[in-house]
Amino acid sequence: MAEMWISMGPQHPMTHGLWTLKVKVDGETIVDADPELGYLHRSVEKMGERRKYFMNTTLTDRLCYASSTTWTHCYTHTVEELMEVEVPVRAQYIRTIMLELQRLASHLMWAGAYMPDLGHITGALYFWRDRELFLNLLELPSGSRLLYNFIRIGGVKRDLPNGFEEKTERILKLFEQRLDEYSDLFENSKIFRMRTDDVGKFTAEQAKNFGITGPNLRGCGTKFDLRKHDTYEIYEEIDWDISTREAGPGYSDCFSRYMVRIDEMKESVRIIRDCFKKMPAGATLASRIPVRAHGEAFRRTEDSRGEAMMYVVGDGSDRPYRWKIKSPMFTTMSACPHYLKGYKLADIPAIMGSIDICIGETDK
Amino acid sequence: MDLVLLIFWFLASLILASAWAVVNGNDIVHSVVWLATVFLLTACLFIIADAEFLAVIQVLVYVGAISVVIIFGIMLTKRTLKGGEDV
Amino acid sequence: MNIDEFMQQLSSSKGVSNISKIRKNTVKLDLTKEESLDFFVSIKSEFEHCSLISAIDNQPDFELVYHFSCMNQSIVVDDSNCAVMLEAHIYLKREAPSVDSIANIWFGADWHEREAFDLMGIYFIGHPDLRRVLLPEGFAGHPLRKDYVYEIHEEEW
Amino acid sequence: MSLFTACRSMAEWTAEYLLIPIFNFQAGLFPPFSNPAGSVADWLGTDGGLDTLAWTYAVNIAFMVGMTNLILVIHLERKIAARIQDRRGPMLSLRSLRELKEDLAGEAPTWKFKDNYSGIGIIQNLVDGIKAITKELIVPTKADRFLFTMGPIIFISSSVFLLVLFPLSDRFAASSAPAGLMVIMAAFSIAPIGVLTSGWASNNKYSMIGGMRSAAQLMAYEIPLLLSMAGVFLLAGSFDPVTIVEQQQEGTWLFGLPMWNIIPQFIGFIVFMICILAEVERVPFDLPEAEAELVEGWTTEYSGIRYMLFLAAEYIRGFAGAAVATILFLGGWAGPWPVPPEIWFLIKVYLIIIFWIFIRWSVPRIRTDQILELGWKKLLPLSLINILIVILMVEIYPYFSNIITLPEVF
Repeated sequence: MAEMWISMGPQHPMTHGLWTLKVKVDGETIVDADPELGYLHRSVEKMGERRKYFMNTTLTDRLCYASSTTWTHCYTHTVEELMEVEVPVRAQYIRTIMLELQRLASHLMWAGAYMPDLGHITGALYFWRDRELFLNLLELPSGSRLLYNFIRIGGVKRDLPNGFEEKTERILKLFEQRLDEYSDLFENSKIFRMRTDDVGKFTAEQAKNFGITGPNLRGCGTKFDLRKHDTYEIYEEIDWDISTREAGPGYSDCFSRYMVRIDEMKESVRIIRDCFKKMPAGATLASRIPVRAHGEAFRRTEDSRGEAMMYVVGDGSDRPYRWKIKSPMFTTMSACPHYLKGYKLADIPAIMGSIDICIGETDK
Repeated sequence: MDLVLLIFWFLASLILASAWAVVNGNDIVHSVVWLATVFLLTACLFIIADAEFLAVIQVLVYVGAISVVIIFGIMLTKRTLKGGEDV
Repeated sequence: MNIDEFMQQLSSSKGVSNISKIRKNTVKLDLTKEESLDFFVSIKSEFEHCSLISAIDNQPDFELVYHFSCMNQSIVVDDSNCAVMLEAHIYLKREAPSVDSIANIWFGADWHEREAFDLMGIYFIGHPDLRRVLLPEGFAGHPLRKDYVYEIHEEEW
Repeated sequence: MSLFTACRSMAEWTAEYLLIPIFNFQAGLFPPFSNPAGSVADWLGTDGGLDTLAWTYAVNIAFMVGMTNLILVIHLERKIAARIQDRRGPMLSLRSLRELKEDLAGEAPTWKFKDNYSGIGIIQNLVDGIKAITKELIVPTKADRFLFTMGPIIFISSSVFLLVLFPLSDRFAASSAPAGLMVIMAAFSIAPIGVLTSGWASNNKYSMIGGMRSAAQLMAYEIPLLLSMAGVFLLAGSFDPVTIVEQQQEGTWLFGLPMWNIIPQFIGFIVFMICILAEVERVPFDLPEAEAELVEGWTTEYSGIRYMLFLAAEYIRGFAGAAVATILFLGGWAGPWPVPPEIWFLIKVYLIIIFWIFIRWSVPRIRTDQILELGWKKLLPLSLINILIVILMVEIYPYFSNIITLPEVF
């Protein structure tokens, strides 16, 4: 049996969405790979040019179905810079809480999707069971469970409801206990380590060159997090650390990428607690929100999957002239032939799952 | 006619037919499956001859090893996926 | 190196004009199309991460905006740990929108260039594999151009 | 009274009062011609005819017991998996079906929710079977039609054949071949041909890789499996399940407990349990149908009742594997008196199956190269060490025991 091309996708359990990975295998060893996108392309950028600035939050909510708040926040943050809107401090705290809750939900969604990739169905149900807790929390202020549309230009939609802090604290306590419990089932499991150790390795230099950001880069031991290094909202006033892991000197494998996300969840819990402690009273929406904007603005935020960037150009009308979205997964997936090569066919889901693909944001 | 003899002739003719199919098969995997049939029917012959242990060993060793032959058949021969590209 | 020293250093590079600091950590500059490749090679050691390539249809001409980020703290903003960004603008004529590819310098720029080619129709010279990335093969036109005509395509997609 | 004597008396009764009168009546219908029905009636009256009838009954009873067990195993798997995963599992009951009909007909619900859906859910398996039967059987256009149909036949028939091969006790057995366990292993070893042919004939790359993985796995695990069984055969001096179980009752251990083979041959037991898991293709060794990368492996292109029978056949193989482990290492049907030996046997088999279910739902799947490495580099030497221990026990220990009288530990 000579080398052959196998097409994984667009309907395949490994893809976590709609894309095709064509792999060339020699027996079971991967020789070459060719990712193909476009099955979920919705031309968000073009649609955005036809809508008013505040209408586009509906589109950004739908960029990534697992992490919609972070994308809406990235957009509103850029447009606020373009329009020079001052966001009230309380709104910034509420935003931070919502962002971290969303990050927790997104990481739990990832962990739940990663376990079936390794053949561990029970893990999926455990992590998704915990995700429900955070979806309940996100539902309380925003009123919906998947696409929140809660962060608006100039602040947030409404103030947090009564009793939100107590409910959050209760759920966070439960969640921390469960994370400790899971460490036996996953991190200390021999077969889990066999599947993830020394698989899908890339060094920090390679990762930067490939354009890989976020938890995948921090899995190489690089201490780089935009919440600290290009800070926004009130992250610099909050007490938290960047979580990094490395599999060896300066490189990451699937296990270190897994552990970085678990650590990040613990950090998010810390951030949320600290936010509640320091949150002041006040307004939640800016008093003056312009409709038109002129100029250009570029902002980057730390999405659950890496650096989300948006570049908005306004020509003085009430619609963006050009709106460019940079999705972290777009560049990460482009490098997949490099970090897939040489591994076995069964490693493809393990590697592609560990970098946390989201096709909604990638295809835009 | 004796029942045992009847069964013997029946099995023997089946063995011969399968062996003919092994030789004249178009496809190597078809041939190998017919070969497995030959071995299985031979094991049945052994059972008729009251050599049960031999029959079991025949199945275990020869039929069990057929899958290896299939692998070699697939790996060492070039086959075109029907209506598609080369494998 | 402080960001102000870095701006001083940039001003001596060829093809660079209009250097300004638009945020405390972002340097904006204009580049000429001819000197762009040499300039990008020279900043590779500081800016090891190509963040974004956006193409803008400025009617009539095109504008390419490159964003690079410095992750290794070789350039700092005062005493904060803010990561520095470089924003380079290249203006292209509408008749021949082509520019040298940087996909061989930063691998991360590969798909950004493909996307700019796909949606805006800008040609990157020397790109290893310049084909459409989001739209299907054989799609007619480049939809993010302002003069793109909407029409219902009768093809199978 | 053994199963065969019971079946023999049943056969005598049915032959005398039911079958012979029927065949004689048929023979009397067309007197001018020599009618085969008459000779069949004559044959049924002979000893050989009654024996054949009795064997048919015995095989059918064993088969039915096996199939009933199959439903229980599938139900057990679903319920335990659900409990592990913090959910309830199937809870469909006959009452809920009736009230679903009322619901669909638009009638007012006459029930309370709690009372309605409180069944244990075992009819869910029957419902699934009915669903599978009613589905369309799809054959891919470019598949090899002959082998595509042959594959399931080989796989399912060789698996169902297993059901009548193992005895539930020394008296409840459909087959009593002296080479009993070797027949079981021979039947086990036919199935990979079915896997390979159906994987190859599907004309699908995923299916073919799944088939190849199955064959590679078979090659890596068949040898340690048989070698770990060889220790037991050496100790018992026989392939017969009855002899093996009786041999395990001979020695005693601490506090007069019977020394089952699991105690002297613990290494062999570990090797055998790992290998039989790989043989019946359960997690973590279900590489041929790894759904994460190979969609469904070699069963990708199958649909309807064929796919359902594949699943059922795998459970049958699992059940048979657990039964073999029980016979070889856990003392078979031996157990304290008030519980009948057949029930003891089923209890032990179900304990092993529950253990497998716990494994299945709490570990990930391992990789092809790792599974081969484990098989060739670790399990093969371990099984050889096990045989060495058994040889020492059989050959050297009696020599020493003549010199020093040890307390009866071994």
